[in-house]
Amino acid sequence: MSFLQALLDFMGLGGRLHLEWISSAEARKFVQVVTEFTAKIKVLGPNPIKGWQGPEIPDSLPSIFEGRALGV
Amino acid sequence: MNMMHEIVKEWLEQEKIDLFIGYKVVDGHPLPCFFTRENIDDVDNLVESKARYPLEKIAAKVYSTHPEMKIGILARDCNQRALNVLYVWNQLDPEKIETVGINCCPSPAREHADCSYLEREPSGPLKTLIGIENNLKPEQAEVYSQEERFKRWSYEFEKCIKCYGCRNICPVCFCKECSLEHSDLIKKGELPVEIPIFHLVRAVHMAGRCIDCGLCEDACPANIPLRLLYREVNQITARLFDYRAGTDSGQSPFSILGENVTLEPMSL
Amino acid sequence: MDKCIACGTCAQKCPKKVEDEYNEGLIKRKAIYVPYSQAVPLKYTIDKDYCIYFQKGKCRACEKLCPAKAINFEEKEKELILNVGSLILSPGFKSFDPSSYDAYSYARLSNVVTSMEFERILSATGPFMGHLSRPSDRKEPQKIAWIQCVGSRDLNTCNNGYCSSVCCMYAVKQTVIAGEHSKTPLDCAVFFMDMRTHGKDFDKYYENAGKAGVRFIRSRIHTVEPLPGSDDARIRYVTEDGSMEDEIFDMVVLSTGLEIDASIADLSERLGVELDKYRFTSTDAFHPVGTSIPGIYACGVFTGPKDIPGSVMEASAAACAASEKLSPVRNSNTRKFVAPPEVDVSAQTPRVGVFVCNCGTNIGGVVRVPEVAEYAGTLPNVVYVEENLFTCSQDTQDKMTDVIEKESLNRVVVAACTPRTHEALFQETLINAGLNKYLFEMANIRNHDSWVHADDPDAATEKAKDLVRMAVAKAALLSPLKQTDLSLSHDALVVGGGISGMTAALSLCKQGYHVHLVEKSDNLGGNGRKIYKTYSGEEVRPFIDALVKDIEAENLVTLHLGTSIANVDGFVGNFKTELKSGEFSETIEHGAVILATGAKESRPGEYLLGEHDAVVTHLEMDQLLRETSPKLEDAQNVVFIQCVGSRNDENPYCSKVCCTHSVESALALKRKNPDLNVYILYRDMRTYGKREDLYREAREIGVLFVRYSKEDKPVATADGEKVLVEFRDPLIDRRLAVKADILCLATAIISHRDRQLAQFFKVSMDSDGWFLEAHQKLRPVDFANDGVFLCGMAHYPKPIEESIAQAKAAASRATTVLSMDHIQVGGIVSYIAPELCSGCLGCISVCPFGAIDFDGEKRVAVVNQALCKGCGACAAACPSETPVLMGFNNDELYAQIKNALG
Amino acid sequence: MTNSMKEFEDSGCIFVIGSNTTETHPIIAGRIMTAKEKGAKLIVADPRNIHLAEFADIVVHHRLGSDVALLNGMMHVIVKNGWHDDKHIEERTEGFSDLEEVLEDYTPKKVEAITGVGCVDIERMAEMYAGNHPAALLYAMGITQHTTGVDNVKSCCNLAMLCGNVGVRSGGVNPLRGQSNVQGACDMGGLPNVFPGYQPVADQTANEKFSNAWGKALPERAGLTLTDMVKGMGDGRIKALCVFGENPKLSDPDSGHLDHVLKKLDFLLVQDLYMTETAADADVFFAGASVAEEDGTYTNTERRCMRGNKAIDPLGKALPDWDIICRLSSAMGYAMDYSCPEEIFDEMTSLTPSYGGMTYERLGINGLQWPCPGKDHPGTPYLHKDNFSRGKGKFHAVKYLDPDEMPDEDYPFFLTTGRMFSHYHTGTMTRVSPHLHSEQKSGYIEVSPKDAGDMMLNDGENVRVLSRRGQIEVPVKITSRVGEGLLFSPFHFRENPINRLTNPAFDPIAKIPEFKVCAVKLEKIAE
Repeated sequence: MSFLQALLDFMGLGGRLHLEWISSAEARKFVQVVTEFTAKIKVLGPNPIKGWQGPEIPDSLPSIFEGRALGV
Repeated sequence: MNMMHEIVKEWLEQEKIDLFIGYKVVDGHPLPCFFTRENIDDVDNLVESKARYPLEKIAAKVYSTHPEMKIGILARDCNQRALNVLYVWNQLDPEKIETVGINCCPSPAREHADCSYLEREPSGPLKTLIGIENNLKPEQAEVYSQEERFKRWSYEFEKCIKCYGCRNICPVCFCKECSLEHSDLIKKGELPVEIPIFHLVRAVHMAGRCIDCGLCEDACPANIPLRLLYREVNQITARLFDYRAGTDSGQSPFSILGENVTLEPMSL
Repeated sequence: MDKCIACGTCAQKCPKKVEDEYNEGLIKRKAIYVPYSQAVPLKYTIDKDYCIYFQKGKCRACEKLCPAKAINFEEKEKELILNVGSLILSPGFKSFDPSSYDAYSYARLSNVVTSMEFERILSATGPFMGHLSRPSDRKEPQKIAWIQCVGSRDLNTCNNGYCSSVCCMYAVKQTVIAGEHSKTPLDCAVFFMDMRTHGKDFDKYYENAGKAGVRFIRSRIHTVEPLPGSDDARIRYVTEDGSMEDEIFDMVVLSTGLEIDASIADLSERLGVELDKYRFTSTDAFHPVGTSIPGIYACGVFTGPKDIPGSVMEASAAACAASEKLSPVRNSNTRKFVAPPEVDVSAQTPRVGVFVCNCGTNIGGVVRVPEVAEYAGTLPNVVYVEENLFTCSQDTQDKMTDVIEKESLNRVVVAACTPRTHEALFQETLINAGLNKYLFEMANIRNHDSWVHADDPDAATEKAKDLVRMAVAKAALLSPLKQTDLSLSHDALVVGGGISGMTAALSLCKQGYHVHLVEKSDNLGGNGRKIYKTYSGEEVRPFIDALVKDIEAENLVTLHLGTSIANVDGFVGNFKTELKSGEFSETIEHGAVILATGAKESRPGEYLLGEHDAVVTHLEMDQLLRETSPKLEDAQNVVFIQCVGSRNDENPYCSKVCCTHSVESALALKRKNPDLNVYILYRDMRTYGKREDLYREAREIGVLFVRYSKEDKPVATADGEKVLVEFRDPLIDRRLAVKADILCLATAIISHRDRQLAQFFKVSMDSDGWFLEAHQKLRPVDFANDGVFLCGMAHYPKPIEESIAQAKAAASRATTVLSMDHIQVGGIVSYIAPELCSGCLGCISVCPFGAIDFDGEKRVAVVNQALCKGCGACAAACPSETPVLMGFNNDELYAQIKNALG
Repeated sequence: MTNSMKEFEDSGCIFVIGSNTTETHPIIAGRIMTAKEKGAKLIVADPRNIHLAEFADIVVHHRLGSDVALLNGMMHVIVKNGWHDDKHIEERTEGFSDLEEVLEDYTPKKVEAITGVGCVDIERMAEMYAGNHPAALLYAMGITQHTTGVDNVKSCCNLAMLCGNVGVRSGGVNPLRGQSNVQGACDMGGLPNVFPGYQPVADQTANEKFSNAWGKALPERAGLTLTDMVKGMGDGRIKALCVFGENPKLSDPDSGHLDHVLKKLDFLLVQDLYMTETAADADVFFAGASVAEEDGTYTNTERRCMRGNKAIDPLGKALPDWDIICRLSSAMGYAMDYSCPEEIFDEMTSLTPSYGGMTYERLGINGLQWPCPGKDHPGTPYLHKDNFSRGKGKFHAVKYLDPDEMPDEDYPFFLTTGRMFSHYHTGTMTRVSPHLHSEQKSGYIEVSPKDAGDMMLNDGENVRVLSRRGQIEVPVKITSRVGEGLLFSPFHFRENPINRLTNPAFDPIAKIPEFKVCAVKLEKIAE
């Protein structure tokens, strides 16, 4: 689990995965963990995978080729 | 006749091995080739060459059908690490393998780094702007913010054409049933591949296995920095489990649940 | 009673409120009630003493409102006469009532509670729903004190001279759990005299609690005073260094002892069962569950104060003792069940029937069940939906059987409570209806839904729908699973020929089973041979001699002396074990095995042991005592040092028996020679249970007890024939020195650490080398691996009477296997398709039951269905999802997940 | 292809029109990505929002069959702004003024009306294509499989010549061939009107050369195209048919009609690796050898002739294709007694100037790109460096024409067909591969979320698709890869034979059918 957390972090999805062993007797801990995680996810914002629309290609990139200047 | 030829011939003749897997030049290209006792003069055509193929993967294939066969392999450090991993996963029997070692790759096992094979061309300006440069080290990739990292990796994964080349070339991929082809795990029939699941599933399966040979990235037609990704996987594995696939002996930490396993609840 | 459907209407409407004794009077219940939430049968009962009708002749509100017409005021107590072959008394205990202890202000201050009350406060089904609050104002306490030995080790106020054995540990547990329940860091202080955490892993727990910040204060508290103007309590106490402290606590928990109720004493008298002065049964150490009347057995706290594992062991032991006499009539009064033939559903499209349960008001009071039922009807493959008040009631079961047949249902979903308690019941109904029992799925809309979302019916109803949808999706994919019958060997193997092994072997023989008794050495008896007397004074050697004689005379025992185990194959019912004796080797077949391999006395290189003749161990001291050695005659000073090699970093556990052993030996010495000076240097005096009497007696006749700490241990140096022992007396804060003629060391009991044996029988060992039972509280003689049982010191150091009890318990548990006609294997087990397996061995290394073997020829992993417990570890470990856990396969689980997500 | 794959990495601009490159030519797509990463601009014009579009600087989704209008619109803008290459036009081409005249009419506004591509986008495309030299133009079946296929190709050439992108490295007009050896097959005279090396059968010299070489007088009239053959079978002029490695029952348009005419044949011979739908109807079936079982050469899309080496002997009774043909020919009275493919190759090179310098030995592993006329010729990475084959490049003044069939009230949807990445053609080879099969198990029809919503269709639900020629049932795939009013379906799946619906109308010159456009309607299947 720690492994996956670290990998997701590397990928840019850090903090979105959490595992906690909670026994049935630990209701309070469950509430606390879920509340904290929910709050954390809210701060992180919506899942970027859902919103991913493909790469944004910047148009400022200079051409590395010597093309004809426009209008010349 | 060089020393390597002598050794291989001697091993074949003395029945130390039944088969030697090395390279032979065909039409100007070094290609993997089997050398056998029956055709012993062919050993003279055996070359070291700069070519790199997962020879041990071929050996594992031979072993699966001919477990009694003793196999010799031309092994660079990466081949050797891959062999070690295949031993750990019971895909090859170390008793059945003899290696002729040749130096080349930089590896955790040895200091020297005289392998020029993996020097990559520098990335183009657009890639350095929105993708991930293949030459980065994991630490260097960490300077980006989370959002930036996600964008960059997503760009790289977006390019994937699902050719499975990374898996097919991988010397330590041996499963008969591959999770990448599991329709419940990864969406089928569409390009781009499901981002980032496809590549993450593979990355997870590389944990405790990847020996950083870089063949996956060489094979990738989309130039995805897979090696960087799996290097990070290796670093995490080393950090969390103090395990380095291919150099540390012993079972992968990913197949061990702990020494004393009891699945009944332990009270107190 | 048959009519009651436990809907709860009666209790809702009943006008009479009564103190709820289950919750220790912390809240109220009604005069018509269910005693506690897990009561079986779950039926309402009228408390005659409070019912307005019974008391004043009017009301009958419950009768009017009961929808099932289940109220019967005419019902009378009935007397039943049963013919039984033997009788087991397990009347339990009552928690000491500290009302009489004026000094602790229990009667005056509501925030001074007994430990039992505090248990209820911590419980989710308790008065405050598991919220840590104090009774007076429901405020969350910040600071709680525990006072130990209330009603125990006390002859002044209550005449309970014994130690209640369990209070130290439960207090430590309560501090830890209270800490977990508290939102803010909780200040816990435990006031104690000796910390008696002598059970398995208890010391580690105690140490961890200390590390977590619980304050353990060695001080006997005399008074708890009210703090005027507040609900808090004040405690004044003297610390170890003699200074006076004054602290205010929000709550005080009195760690009350265990005692036997007077009514039990009356019962015993009627039965003729002799009790001791504390009302515990009076027997000897060799018959721990026997009573003075043959055929009547006792177990639990009734035989002496003890904790849960001890009680469970004794219960099994009592069962064993009872059935030894009754074994000839085994299976003579039973009925055989004949199931209808199973319908082949393989070619049928799924026809799912959904039964939604109200569970009285348990579910129906929160979840809108009709809405859920209607929704279930819209789900794919669902052809029949029914709403029940109690799906588990017998009449519903009968109806369900009819419905399955009439509607040709081939999958059944019950949306009700937990499969843990009810799955088997519904599966039986499926079998009765001719369906494979695995074509069943439960949606837990009670424990997971109505109970936890009681305050939000809308959300609970939605969640119930989600859970039903998930269950239906999985149900549609379920396939019938097969269980097959395997024949089994009815022989048993007992490993170890000490007291435990011999006891277990004889018990099995008395029940008619053939036993192979394997002993590594050339004679029987084990450690017991070296022990002089039990704590209750019986000499051990004659007992062992008798045991050996019995074994030798027993036709059903095959004795293998000087024999070790060379290899083990097989599984429950069908073990094949290779025995090796010198050059000779043979393979025996057996259905069950009991590991009674014992433990040994350690000989640490401390305190000149082995270097100086005056330094001896307990067992050596026993020999001196037995031989009435001249060495003892001439001695003037004898020093005992406790915890030598126990409770340290190497062996962090308590060896349990040594405190009593030293006290016993000290008494024996002192009785022989009252002028002898006997010193016992200890860390905590752990003379638990009735052993406390010995400790008291020892102090009374002048044995000197001096406490030392782990950090400041005594020092022994050779002084000619004598040994100079130096130590600090904490009471007078002085270093003292004694020239001891004999220095007796209470050396640790250590495990044989027989890893190979553990591997043979696929059982685990804990880090201290003790065999690890299946569950430390509830299954103390079982292993996780079926058919393998344990007893005696291989489990943990323990005195003879406990070893005997455990040995009988193990025999009893083994009988459950040996008495079967056949064993069923399969069902929910893992399956590895050979064509998909890559042979990487990953599953084999994670399987905790050793159920997977490697087929060297096909180079694939193969699951042994008899050993597989269906835990799924292999499925998780496999890099390519090859192992399929039948009944929980990927398709089924993914269907559930997909349906959970919408 | 006029140019080579590797060259694309150094292009200034890559214009992809009518090619789903990542799915159908993944390796070329890899070159495009590299080019992009090195700084090239990428323009993607496709009616569907294909995977490659995610990487494009400009993406346009022009209406099916409106390619000529789109290209003319771009050229209009280029000429209007004077972005064209005067020098190149002057020195290397002819017919520019005719083109100029036609272009006059294709104002962005008009083009927007035809294609649905906004004026601004047309201008940006023009500017980007003209402004980043060298610009490579890549197209595939999206350009050719139209009744105006030839016009479309000509327009592509017009654009390239206009901006001086022909005869330069990393530029050119590059049709991406759909099969490993379709270029080779064309090169080898696999067309009805030419001998190997595009030497016309009607050309006296060529005809004599081949007649002499093969010892048999060869017909001087062009043969029939596939489209004509179907017609011929229909009116009984053709009585027997040999089908080598094709599965027309799935791949030809209006396959219902094809079924019908195949039945009229007296004799049908099919040679294939597997028993295909067409082979099932055959009188005689020859089992051919697979790529791993035979020696020979392939000429790929960049005109590279490469050797294929046999790895194993043919399994079962299969024979190498060349061997079957030799035996068949010999049995029919014309003895062919070649001993090996190399012998055939040598004969071919001696008769085909563009292959003239090639031998098996020279091909080695990397092969050679034709033209390779002499033993010392290194091969030709890009064509038309100094001269066009006909001398000067000719501009064709092409006007836009509607596709043969347009949606109307009865058949309101546009349907286009194509391929998806995991399958190839009619699936004869890919659908027997468990890995590829698991990737996509059934056919599907792509429907836009909007249309699916309007019709209350669920993902995976079977729908009925009808055209004037037939109907099929196929599962719906809801995706934004297609826009409103447009449907797409791959033709790999025999269970959902989309070519029952397609229009057999064909290009008058190339005789290629209009697979890419037809009008259909969708019907929900009542439960």
